[in-house]
Amino acid sequence: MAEYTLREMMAIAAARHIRDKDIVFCGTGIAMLAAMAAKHISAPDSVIFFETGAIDSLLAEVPMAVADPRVMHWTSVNGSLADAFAFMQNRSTGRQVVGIMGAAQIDRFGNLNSTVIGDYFNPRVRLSGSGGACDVASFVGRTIIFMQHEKRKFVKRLDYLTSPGWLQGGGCREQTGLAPGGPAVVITNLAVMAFDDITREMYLMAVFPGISPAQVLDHMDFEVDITRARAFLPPSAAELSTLREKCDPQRLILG
Amino acid sequence: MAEYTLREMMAIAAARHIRDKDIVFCGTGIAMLAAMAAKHISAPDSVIFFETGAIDSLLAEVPMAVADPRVMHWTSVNGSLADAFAFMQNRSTGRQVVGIMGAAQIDRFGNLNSTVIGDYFNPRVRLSGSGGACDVASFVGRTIIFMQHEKRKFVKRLDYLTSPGWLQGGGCREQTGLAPGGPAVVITNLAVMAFDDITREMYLMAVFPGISPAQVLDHMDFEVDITRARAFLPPSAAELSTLREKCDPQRLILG
Amino acid sequence: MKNDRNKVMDLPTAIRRFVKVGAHLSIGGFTLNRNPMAAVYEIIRQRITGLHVYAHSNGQGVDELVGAGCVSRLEIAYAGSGRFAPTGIRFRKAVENRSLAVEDYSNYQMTLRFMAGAMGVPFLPTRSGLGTSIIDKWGFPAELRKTDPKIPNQKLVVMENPLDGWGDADRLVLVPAINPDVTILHAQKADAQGTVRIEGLPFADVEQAKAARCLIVTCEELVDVDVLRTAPDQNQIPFLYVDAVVPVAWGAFPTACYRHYDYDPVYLNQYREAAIDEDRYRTYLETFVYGIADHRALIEKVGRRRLDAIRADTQTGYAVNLDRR
Amino acid sequence: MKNDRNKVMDLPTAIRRFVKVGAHLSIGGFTLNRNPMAAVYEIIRQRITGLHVYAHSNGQGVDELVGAGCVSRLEIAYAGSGRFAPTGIRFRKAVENRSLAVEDYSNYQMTLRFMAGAMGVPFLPTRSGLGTSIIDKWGFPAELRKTDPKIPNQKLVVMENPLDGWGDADRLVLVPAINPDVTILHAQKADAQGTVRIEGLPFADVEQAKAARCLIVTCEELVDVDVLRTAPDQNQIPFLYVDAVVPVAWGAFPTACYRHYDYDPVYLNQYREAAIDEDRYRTYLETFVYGIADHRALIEKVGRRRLDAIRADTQTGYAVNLDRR
Repeated sequence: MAEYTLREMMAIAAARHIRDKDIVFCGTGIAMLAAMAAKHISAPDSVIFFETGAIDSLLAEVPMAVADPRVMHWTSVNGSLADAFAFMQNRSTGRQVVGIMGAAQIDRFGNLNSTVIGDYFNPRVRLSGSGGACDVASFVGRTIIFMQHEKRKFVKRLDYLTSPGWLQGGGCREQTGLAPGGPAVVITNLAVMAFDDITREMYLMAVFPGISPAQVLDHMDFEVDITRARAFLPPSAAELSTLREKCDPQRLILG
Repeated sequence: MAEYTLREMMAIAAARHIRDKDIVFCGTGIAMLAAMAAKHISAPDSVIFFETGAIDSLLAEVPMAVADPRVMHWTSVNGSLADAFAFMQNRSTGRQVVGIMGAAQIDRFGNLNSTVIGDYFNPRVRLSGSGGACDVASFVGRTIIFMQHEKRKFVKRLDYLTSPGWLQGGGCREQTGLAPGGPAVVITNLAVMAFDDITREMYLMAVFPGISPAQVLDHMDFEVDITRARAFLPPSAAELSTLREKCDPQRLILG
Repeated sequence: MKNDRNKVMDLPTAIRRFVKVGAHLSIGGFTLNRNPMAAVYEIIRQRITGLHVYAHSNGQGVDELVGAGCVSRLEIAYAGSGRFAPTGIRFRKAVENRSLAVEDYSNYQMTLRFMAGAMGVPFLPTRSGLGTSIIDKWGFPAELRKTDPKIPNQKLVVMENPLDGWGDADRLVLVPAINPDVTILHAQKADAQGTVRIEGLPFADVEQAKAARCLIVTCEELVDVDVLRTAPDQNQIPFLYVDAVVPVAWGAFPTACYRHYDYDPVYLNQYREAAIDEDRYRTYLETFVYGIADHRALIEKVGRRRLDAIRADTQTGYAVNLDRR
Repeated sequence: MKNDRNKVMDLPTAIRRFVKVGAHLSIGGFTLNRNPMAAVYEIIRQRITGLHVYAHSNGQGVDELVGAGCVSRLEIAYAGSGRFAPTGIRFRKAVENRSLAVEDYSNYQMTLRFMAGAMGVPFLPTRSGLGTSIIDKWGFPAELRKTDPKIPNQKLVVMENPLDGWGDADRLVLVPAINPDVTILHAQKADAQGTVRIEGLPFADVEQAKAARCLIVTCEELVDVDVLRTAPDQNQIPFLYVDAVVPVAWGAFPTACYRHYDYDPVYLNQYREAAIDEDRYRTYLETFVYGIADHRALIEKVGRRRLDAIRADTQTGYAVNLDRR
């Protein structure tokens, strides 16, 4: 069986959730790798675009930020921030978009915190803030979320709700006035989590090789349904070589 | 004394009200000629711009519409309609703008109608409608208005208020929520009218050669103060040659 | 799908597929410039009626659609073509004989309405129009607004500034978003995937394009993807918004297409002369629209001499010294 | 006057004239791209303090202004520089030790706030942020908002849709307009009169420029008016908005300037290393900002070898195969 790192598996796990013809919003890092990998493997007609306004960049080299000059080359249009977010808020185009994002904290309904740890007015750790995350989470058809699986990150109560997921669950998101759609999956270093179609509560969808459902629960501050858990199909040699050779030969992100 | 037509005199009368460094919004026709003439005569640093988004066009030939390709050549920026109107609504840039406009009807406070003659729901004559006129009249620092001096055009009550002047006079315009500024002068085939600083009511400012204040009143459906009227200084040979040779050699607008 | 790689199709197909009877339509261009005239004439030829048209000052194309009886409702800011027709002649007749329902806005209000549609918000605010009849007089009957889910219940809403007078504004006009079923525009360049480059003033074409559920782009030149991707700063519409790409040379004729050709004063004057008289107008329609196979046939009918006269000068982008009387 | 014909001046003069103590400031660029770094370093050198800064994700420049103690209030969406500093280190320290008052928004909300300022409306609506802490938690104390006329009384307002649910929206977030006292941005090209051409992504520079009362443009190349006027479709900012034009080669260094140079990983890594330690950071400021006459001196200090390494490839616009670890 092929050797691979955790980061590689996570990137591929995310790539597998990107469908052909999806319009993929991504930030930097592993999210961008997942989007690039999907384009090379399973979703050749997926289109990558960035909140900075670059649409369908060539990405001959992996960008280090969404404003990296590497996203500006060979695009369809070099638009503005206003254009990029309008594209996502616009109902007919926005619902075709899948957003890939990460955060410091997540709750059972997929709401995210990337602003502060501790009291907002008396922070223990101040983080970068929303950037475009709140906008994407508010607008697009579905989101794929990357998380480190730790008790302090899968929390009962967020210190700050930066990006809306399913809010308090059920129909709460629509009632609040947000666009239909929301978090689809959470990809961690241990497993893949999904959300119930009715209650919108997080459940364990798949565990990575060598990980037990119990271990997953040990790394969370709240309980989730583990009865639907199945084993995760490991990355294939083909998937791995594409990721390594086509997406990040310098291993800037894979490390 | 130099020979000249009425249209020539009106164009020059308007040009004289354009100050150097004014940013001049104009439509087609005689307004555009006035703006071009001012640039050649008294206001070399005035800038002409069009609602279509063209800023500081070269205007080697007189445009037949604000979307004429002749306005697109040698501009500072070829912007959009959104850009052009935002420039005027923006307080710091908008107050520097002088708008030149015309209409089918005007009332004593400089409000204009370019939409309909008769009942809006049962029109005797349907006109083109606002276009950008309502926007310009709502936004800019001051406006210069061209009118034919006729009873049916200087009316007690407009059939439709397309473009706001001083509304009901006094402080009414600001109270309604419009930007400070409004109609400065009305240039007709008989005279130049202005507006009182306090009451915002129209008064006779100057009469053209051979015209008496009484004659002006005969061509209006409402009374105005004629006690401030002075004689209008006829176009000079220099003004006329500039207008004829530099602005409209083909006499497309001068006729 | 908006991200198919090849969206090229012919004009009759594109119009038949996307412009249905009663469709809500917007067309690009401004007065006598870059109207998608080939598409307009094809709509007339296909005798598509009951259209609800949204326009700022889109000009010649709107007057021809109205004249041919394709339009039943029109939301518009300015119906004219500059010096050639300060008020659209067929528009004026249609309004005066009650065959056309009209709702009046200003150019900026219409621009903001398209922008709101493109942005996915229900309205945008402006100061324009406060104190005018545009606020008070609603052209569409209240019942129509209440019963037709495709148009908002209000023409517009005047609102006090909820931010305690922030921005020196006490009061604002909220104009409702427009999302046309289809927008048609004519551009200088497009590739098969649908990336679009407009040269010269874009007017409100980009906002109209992004607000539409379906977008048809006719273009002077269908170019290789490399041409547009080597200078993406100059492209305005990403292929993700586009449904159909239709190459049509002289596709804006008789209106102008910057850097390609000027408007044709002969055609526009002849149109005005025809438009004022019912018989002459019927003859015009027969001779120049119904009686003609497609736009190429119209261009051939116009003839080399007139086309050469309006060909754009490479330096200025228009026909220098063209006789425009 | 905004329409003087020659607005060229040197950087110290432009900063001294337009950036006063306590000024409300916005800078162009995004994370590690096209920040007006020469201007940022000059502001630090002139020890201008008490700045109220508006930023979406403006990145490196903001972190350096904060680190040098120039900023007392910051309204921001994202404080970081991509992979080099996911959270701005000096920003984080300043917030955690309470020396900086922060108000959080999203990137789109900040973009809309600049757009509202540019458009001359008090607010723009969006769906973004409904149900989040961005709505509930206000960083600036209510008293501050009430007493300071330069900021609105509300961080934002949530409003029911007054158009009967038009656009499938029940509720909207109205974000207040920003009109900075001064905006500073770095562009590839400008002429003496102030027409500006940005190459590559413009980010929100155009909205920030048009929203500002005063606008300083630093540029890589000061070009003849003909260069920009022969292709006006490619220019974004008309001279009518511009107050000062300042030619500064490498003016965005150490951030990138598309088609001219890439970001400098060496400098950005060295900055991060310095920023985490107070002593090292003081040394950094002395060595690279205070102890240096001007941007040219910094560029000379950086040296030919590193500059050559980040020089942009003419085809792609960035430094191909640059070692970016």
